[in-house]
Amino acid sequence: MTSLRLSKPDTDTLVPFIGAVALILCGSLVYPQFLTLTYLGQQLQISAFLGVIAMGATIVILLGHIDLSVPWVVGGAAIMSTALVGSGDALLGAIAIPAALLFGALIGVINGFGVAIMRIPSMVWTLAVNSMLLGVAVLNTGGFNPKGEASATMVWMASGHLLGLPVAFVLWMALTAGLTLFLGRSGFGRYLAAIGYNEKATFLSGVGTPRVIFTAFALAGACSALGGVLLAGYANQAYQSMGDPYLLPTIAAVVIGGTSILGGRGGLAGTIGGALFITLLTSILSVMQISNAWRSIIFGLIILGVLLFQNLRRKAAS
Amino acid sequence: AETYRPECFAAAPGSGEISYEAKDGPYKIAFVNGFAGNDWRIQAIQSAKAWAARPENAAKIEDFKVVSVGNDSAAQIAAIDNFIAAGYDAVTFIAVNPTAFEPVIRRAARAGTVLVPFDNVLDSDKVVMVNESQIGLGHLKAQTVMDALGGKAKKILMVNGLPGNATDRDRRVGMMEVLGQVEGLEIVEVVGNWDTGTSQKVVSDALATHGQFDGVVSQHGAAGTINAMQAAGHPIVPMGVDAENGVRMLMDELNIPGVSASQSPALSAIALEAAVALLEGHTLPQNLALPIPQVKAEDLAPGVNYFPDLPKSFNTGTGFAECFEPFTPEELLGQSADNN
Amino acid sequence: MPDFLRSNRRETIAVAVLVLLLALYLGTHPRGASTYVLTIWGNQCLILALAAAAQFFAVIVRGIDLSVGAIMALCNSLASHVLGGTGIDLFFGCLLVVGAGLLAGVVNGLFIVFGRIQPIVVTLATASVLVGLALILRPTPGGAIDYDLADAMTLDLGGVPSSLILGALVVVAFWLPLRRTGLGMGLYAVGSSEQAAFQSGINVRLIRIAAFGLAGVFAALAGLYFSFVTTTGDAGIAPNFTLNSIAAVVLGGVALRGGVGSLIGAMAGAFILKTIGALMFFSGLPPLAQPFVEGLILAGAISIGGADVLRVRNRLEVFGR
Amino acid sequence: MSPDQNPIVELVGISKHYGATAALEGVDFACHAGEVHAVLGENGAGKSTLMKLIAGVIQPTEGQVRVDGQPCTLPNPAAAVARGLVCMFQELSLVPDLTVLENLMLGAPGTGLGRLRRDVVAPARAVLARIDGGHIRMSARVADLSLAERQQVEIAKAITRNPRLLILDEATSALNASVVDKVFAMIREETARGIGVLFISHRFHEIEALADKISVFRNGRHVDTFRNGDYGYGAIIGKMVGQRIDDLFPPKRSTPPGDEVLRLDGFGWPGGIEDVSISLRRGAIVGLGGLDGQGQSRVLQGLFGLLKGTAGEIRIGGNPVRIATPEAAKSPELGIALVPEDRKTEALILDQSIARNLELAALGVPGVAAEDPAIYQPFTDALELKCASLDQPVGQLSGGNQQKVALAKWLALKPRCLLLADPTRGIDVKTKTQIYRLLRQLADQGTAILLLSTDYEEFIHLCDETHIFYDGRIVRHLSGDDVTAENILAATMNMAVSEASHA
Ligand SMILES: Nc1ncnc2c1ncn2[C@@H]1O[C@H](COP(=O)(O)OP(=O)(O)OP(=O)(O)O)[C@@H](O)[C@H]1O
Ligand SMILES: Nc1ncnc2c1ncn2[C@@H]1O[C@H](COP(=O)(O)OP(=O)(O)OP(=O)(O)O)[C@@H](O)[C@H]1O
Ligand SMILES: [Mg+2]
Ligand SMILES: [Mg+2]
Repeated sequence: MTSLRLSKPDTDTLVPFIGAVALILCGSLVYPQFLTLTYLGQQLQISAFLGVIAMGATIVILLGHIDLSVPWVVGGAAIMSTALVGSGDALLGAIAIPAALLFGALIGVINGFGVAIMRIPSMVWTLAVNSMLLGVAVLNTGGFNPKGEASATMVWMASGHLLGLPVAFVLWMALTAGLTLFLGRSGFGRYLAAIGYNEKATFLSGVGTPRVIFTAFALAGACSALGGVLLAGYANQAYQSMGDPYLLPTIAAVVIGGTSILGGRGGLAGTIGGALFITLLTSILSVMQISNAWRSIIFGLIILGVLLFQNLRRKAAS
Repeated sequence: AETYRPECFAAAPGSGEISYEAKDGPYKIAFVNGFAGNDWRIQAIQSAKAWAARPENAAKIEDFKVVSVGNDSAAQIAAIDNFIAAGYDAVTFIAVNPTAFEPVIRRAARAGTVLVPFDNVLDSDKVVMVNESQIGLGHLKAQTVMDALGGKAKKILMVNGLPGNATDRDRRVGMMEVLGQVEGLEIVEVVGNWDTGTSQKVVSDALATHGQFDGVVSQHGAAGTINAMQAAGHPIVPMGVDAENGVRMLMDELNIPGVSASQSPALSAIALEAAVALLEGHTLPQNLALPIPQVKAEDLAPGVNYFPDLPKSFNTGTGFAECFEPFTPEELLGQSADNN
Repeated sequence: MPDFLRSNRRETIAVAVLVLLLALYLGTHPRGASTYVLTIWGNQCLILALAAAAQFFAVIVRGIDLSVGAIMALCNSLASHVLGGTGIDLFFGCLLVVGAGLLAGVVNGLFIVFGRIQPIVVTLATASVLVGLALILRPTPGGAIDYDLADAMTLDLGGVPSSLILGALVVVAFWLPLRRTGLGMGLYAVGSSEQAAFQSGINVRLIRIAAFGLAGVFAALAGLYFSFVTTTGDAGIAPNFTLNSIAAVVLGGVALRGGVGSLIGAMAGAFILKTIGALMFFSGLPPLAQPFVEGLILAGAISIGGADVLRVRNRLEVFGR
Repeated sequence: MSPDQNPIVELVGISKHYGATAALEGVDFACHAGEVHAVLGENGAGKSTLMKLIAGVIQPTEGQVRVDGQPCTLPNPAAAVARGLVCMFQELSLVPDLTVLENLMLGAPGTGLGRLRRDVVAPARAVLARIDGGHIRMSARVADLSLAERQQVEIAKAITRNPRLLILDEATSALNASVVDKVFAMIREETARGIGVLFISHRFHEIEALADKISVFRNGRHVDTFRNGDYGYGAIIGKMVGQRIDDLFPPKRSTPPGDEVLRLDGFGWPGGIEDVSISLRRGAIVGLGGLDGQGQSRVLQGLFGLLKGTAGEIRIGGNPVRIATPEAAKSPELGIALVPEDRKTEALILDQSIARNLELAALGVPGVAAEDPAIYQPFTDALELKCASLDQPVGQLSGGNQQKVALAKWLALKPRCLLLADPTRGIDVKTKTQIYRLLRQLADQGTAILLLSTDYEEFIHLCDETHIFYDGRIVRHLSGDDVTAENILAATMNMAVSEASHA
């Protein structure tokens, strides 16, 4: 009788990290500046914004769902936190970040409700929630909008440095570590994967699957909201549709990180690589001064290439 | 009351003229917006509502509808067709796709509906179009920066807008008109998508890889551009930037030389003004070139041309003095959502 | 016919919702029900309906196609180059455009089947490539479509909007016959249970490639019809249609887990979605409140389809529905 | 036709390896026209693998397949069907979202991607009518059918494909004895017409009744082939498992059952069950019998918190309780466990490892060290789970071994009340005896067991008492000497009641 072991970490996880290093090395042939600490630090900082959001998305994708409300949770959290800070009230300013996170979690609960209770496919329900959030944001600007402003804490979180590393990056790593620990320790991670593979069997194993789904979406919402807070701190302001550029890259980062879009397989560690890879790819294509059309084509082809590589390697391995 | 002010309707160079048979008011007018989810568009809607709420205008209007159809030119065509079908006297709109309206113009002409596109205007000579000169806007920013540099520069950073968009193309053309003349100039272009966060990222990357620039010309989203430069410790250099409230705050605070100029959302009100003038039988230039609302860095003044108490995403271009008393921020922001 | 209603319940709901919304729309329209109003309505609805049809073929085999909008953009851009001529040129132009869509769809299918990558991810990446290609064809909007052809496709025939005739044609001349073939049934089988389909002797790979090929063809048709409505080319239309096509198929009762639903439902879903938007025109709602109300109606319409889970008495029945 | 002419299918030196696992190893095997050839072997012996090879689902790692004496490859099921090799799989090949009619037409020979032909309907109807499936509507969605009905449709589908060799891989496992008889009668007719039949079943009496020839497989090797009747039961079992098995069932308990653990009073659920009263005592094994779909499984579901709006009362240890979810049911206060009927979709997560599957139910239950393999080991050992390692995905196990995982996962929780839905379906004889022993042992230790079964032997030899269901009600409560095959069968058909009303 063989004994129980923790299964080995998926080597897929390493692919995006290797890809990211390869990107920098190749890029540095044209721009030696890629190898400077400034540039690399900057990339760590910027990928943290995508990374924090993708961290939440990973949880939902592990569950076998998808969260398309990311754009306006990001935007909404940014608007909300800056509005609270900008109100000038010290107390409101102090609760700006927790309030924004709470807002994200609340939207997550609404998402979870549609998915777990109403059994509406997450891909459409979260899309509908997103358009309602857009609607609320638009409606909200119609009235008196307090002057928005990022607090010093928000700016520090997004742009500050700690021990030579960007705070945003440190925060991202710490959260990933914490969340990984939580997923591992609480059994929550097991439930996520189990539901991702087979929700019915998980439910019949006596798991409170609705609770898991609610929690997952709430966590994802809070992560998106944190992303929004960071972005507001980074740009030092909030504006409508500031979350729009994050939806598709988030999904790409999660998938490149080795998490199966169907749920079940994957994890947060891979997403770190995925977010770094996507951020670097975007940045390098931007710096390379190629036309938009070609940027878009090359971006798509490289993503396809990485996925092909991962999948064919996985097939060869099995 | 007479609201027609000819000085408002300056013709773009080479523009023809258009007039329609006068109709008796009050009129039914609609404004068909595209996407609603960004600050500029929201302010354009608010400006339109604020204009219609002013008593002298309200008296001339029987019905005023505003709809947003999203980024779908087919839906926009459908919306305009609907208002034509419903017998509206005039429809103003920001074209989602400026080349898609030839058949709509024909249908409007048949039904006697006056169309007034603005902001993202059409490639057409059959309707009156309200806009600032986009080429002129690009030209202005680049020229101001080059002037500040004494006409000489080695390296300029250009932050472009949304790819594939005619407005982006024209602004870039305007900038290149100036910058292309400068000898030995290296122009580094990045795509900021008219988005503050995106601009900040791409500019950060450009600074890290290209080092220092002598000047910067930036389309919408310049707050991100300035933030990135600050973060990189880039010295203050002359800049041509947009006119968001937050950008002007930064410009004033950091003493950045240059110019802040942009498309004003109040164009929506001018388009309505033009529509009414046309319905009253006035002859207008086919191609209206509104003066570009601009403030030189040295003229920035809080409370006058920017507003520290308002959101940074607020657009400072609240009106055109030639046409009517510019809207006060209160008039725009206080424009509550439910007094349709 | 209890079985018919049972297996087509969601389509039936979709059609009922559509009729209700259309009545509301025509009721608030100052011009009321007329050929003109229905023509305007039908034109914009048919574009999304064709996009939804494209999405349907991907979804029915348990896939999803995030490149629907991108194929439309590519085909629209292409059409604006090749549909300016006359007669036979126009015919071949249309053929070329549809061929481009087919090619794009088949390439998606090949990556999915032989690259063993999930459809959603493949098409996320190919969408980026296709939009790039579209941008090369049309860096900024422009070009022109032959007006006579466009008019023929977007006006009416004896008082009946061309768009509705075309939509009916897709259903009657294509979909209903397809359902009676091994290909049509194979699509459902592969989507419902790949294993069972395979063991029943179905060529799973071929069916899946065919499904994405069909998705490409319909996305091309959507792009083509978009060209007729707007008479011009624009590479920037992609984002708008992809997610809406997914929402449309779900509104039309197509299950995203594959194997359930019909093309009729998918197209009805698209009509619903566009009618919700059109309701705003004369709703008299404050402009800044419109996007919210639109989202609210969308969420409501989606919930109607899901509402019967609340009546489920056996908790196991909610899974995989 | 005589059986000694050329075999329809002949396998020469066939091996099939999955990574390190050898599912088949150097197998020579042939099946002929006009005879029923049974394949025996314990779980994981390689029977399904053999059938899949012949049906074109998988390709051999080594060796040659000959059809009508000609070497050939069968790259996919369509190619096999084209040669007249038609398989009814252990994992059914019906598409759940399509109707019965559509499934019958799907992939019918000669269809391809073209027009579907409806001419399969009449013969399929005739077959269904013969095997008690006449009530199954052509327009019904397969997903809405019970497992037994699905097997009936699957049989009809296979037969209408004009097989020369019909392969039945545990195709009758969910069918009731009376239906099985009818299926056999039909199979006999088919063989008389000259088709060959390959038949897998773990029910020995079925093999005895039907087979002309028997092949035994053990650990992927072909052990022996002989004519039915050449060897006795014991000897065949000996060949199969490599040891003698004397008593399938353990001796019945001697001590009387203890306190009442669970009591159902007037339990009902709209449209499913009505007025069901059952009392379950510590240490008792209570059987739930009846034809398929008469409400037995609903009772189990109701007890496991799966039904909304139930009527009547459930008492656990004398206290009325409300069981809202499986989560509540498994909590230590209630201590109820359900091993569901459909292991593939309900009991297991096929993509996850055995270890992960074992842990899933126990995770988070207070007082249970879910992640300690030692708590499962007694059960996996007792059941002789055959696997490469606990990290192997459950989906790679043979059908019977999957069932063992499904059992072990719940047994480790030491439930107070164990609900089992047909736990021995697809389980080989040897393992069956082990399961029976295990159940008896658990009962002796105080677990109360509610056993839903399609095998009446289990009611006779294992259960202390049995409730027979008909149309959502308990029509007969059998205990002691009343538990006989005749009584069970009669009650199953609701005969006693109808006879009484005629009188
Ligand atoms: N159990 C199954 N269920 C469904 N389809 C299956 C099954 N097994 C095989 N197939 C199908 O049979 C075909 C061959 O599958 P297989 O995995 O043997 O491919 P392969 O030969 O390894 O692939 P490749 O040619 O890419 O190397 C594919 O169409 C596959 O989808
Ligand atoms: N896809 C696979 N990957 C790895 N191992 C497999 C796979 N399929 C089957 N096996 C292994 O091959 C062996 C034979 O399995 P098979 O399904 O043929 O058994 P069986 O005789 O049908 O058993 P049962 O009576 O339980 O159905 C088993 O050990 C099983 O674990
Ligand atoms: Mg088997
Ligand atoms: Mg078996």
